[in-house]
Amino acid sequence: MDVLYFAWVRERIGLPRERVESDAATPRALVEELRAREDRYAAAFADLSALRVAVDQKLTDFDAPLDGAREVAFFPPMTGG
Amino acid sequence: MDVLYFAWVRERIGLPRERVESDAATPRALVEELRAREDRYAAAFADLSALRVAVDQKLTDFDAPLDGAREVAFFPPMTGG
Amino acid sequence: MSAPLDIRVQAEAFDAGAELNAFAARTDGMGALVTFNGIVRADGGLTAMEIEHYPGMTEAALTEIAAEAAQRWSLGAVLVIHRHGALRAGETIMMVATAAPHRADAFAAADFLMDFLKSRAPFWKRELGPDGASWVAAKDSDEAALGRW
Amino acid sequence: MSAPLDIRVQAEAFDAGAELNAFAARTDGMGALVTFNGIVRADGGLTAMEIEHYPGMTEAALTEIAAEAAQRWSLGAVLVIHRHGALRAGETIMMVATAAPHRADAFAAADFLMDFLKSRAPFWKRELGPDGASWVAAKDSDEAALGRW
Repeated sequence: MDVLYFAWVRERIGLPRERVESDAATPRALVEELRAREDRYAAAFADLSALRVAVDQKLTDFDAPLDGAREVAFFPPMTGG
Repeated sequence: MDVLYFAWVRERIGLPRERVESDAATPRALVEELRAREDRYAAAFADLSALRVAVDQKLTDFDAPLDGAREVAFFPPMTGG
Repeated sequence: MSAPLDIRVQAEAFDAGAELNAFAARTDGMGALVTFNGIVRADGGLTAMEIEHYPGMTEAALTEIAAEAAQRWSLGAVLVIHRHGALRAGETIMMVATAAPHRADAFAAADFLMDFLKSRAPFWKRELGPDGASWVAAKDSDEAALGRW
Repeated sequence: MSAPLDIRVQAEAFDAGAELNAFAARTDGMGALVTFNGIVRADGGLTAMEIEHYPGMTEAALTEIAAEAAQRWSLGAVLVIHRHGALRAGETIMMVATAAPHRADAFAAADFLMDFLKSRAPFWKRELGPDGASWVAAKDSDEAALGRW
């Protein structure tokens, strides 16, 4: 699947998007896999309460099913307007 | 004092403003004097609950003191905006 | 904060877009800007409108309402333009604009201005339709709206 | 009523006044028109702003929010324009406009749009000031505002 990062999550991880091969069942499980990779992921995902997640461009929660998802995005709370 | 009429009050009475010599203590008393004059006044002032009054360009009520007032205006509820 | 109040009562048509841009330019530094525009509705065969007002009292009432808004909320500026005389369907009757550092203040102040302007500023509308002219009746809901504040 | 929704996400600056006039012209017959304009504030030495967004999801989220507003209130039309990229102090970030037969609907819908746009549309602001750049933190009050609806 494609994993996207925005705002300071993008900055901490150091890239805006990457291809990830994963069988993670939920965004939370995907985060655990990413955290285990490198310090920069651990730093970006240190506090999930400070983050939001979208699956296939729909805002959802960290325990939503990832079954068949093509695109998962992690980002801080939004500040539009 | 000057007595002003607006909207359908003006139309029923047939003039926008007139000079009235009166010692009426309140707008209500002034209305009684005007009503006694002619049918057109009686028609315009038939239902005071449908009317509003301003004394010296300040919205007030029919029992407010008229002491020293230079200008009294009668009109229907306002419909601006 | 003593917000500048710009109050205009006029027969002439005005360009609402140009007024919005001018208002935004002179309230530089305010993050939130709300406008309300009242337009002559074209429904029910309405072809035109005439607005009567009470010269002198109108300006005083609008200024008082705007000053009250500026006291209740933290505003950078307030604009009120209201026309009188003859208007055609589709023409802009009036415009209110509020500028504030925070959007909640700008929204509340504009909403408040409209509620009070509607029932406390001396304007009277007469509609001209296919069956002739008739004075617009005040709505109970407009009077009731004042109770919100 | 199925109100037309005009949703635009763009890097280019836009003329808020011209948009207001164009919106008013195409919602002929609606008596009430409310706009909100968000402007880059010039306070705290802020000199510029950068807005990041999530292409694709942004448009979908804004359309969903606007459609929800059009379902809750009787509206004639909804306009949302939101910029991304680099903006200078004083520039217009975004604009919302609602047209309705009645002013209460136009006000409520614009207020609703702003609350949801603020916390549910994928935009992130970064402010550039004298001490460098920093991401704008979401306010608890913005999340809490959603509870009003």
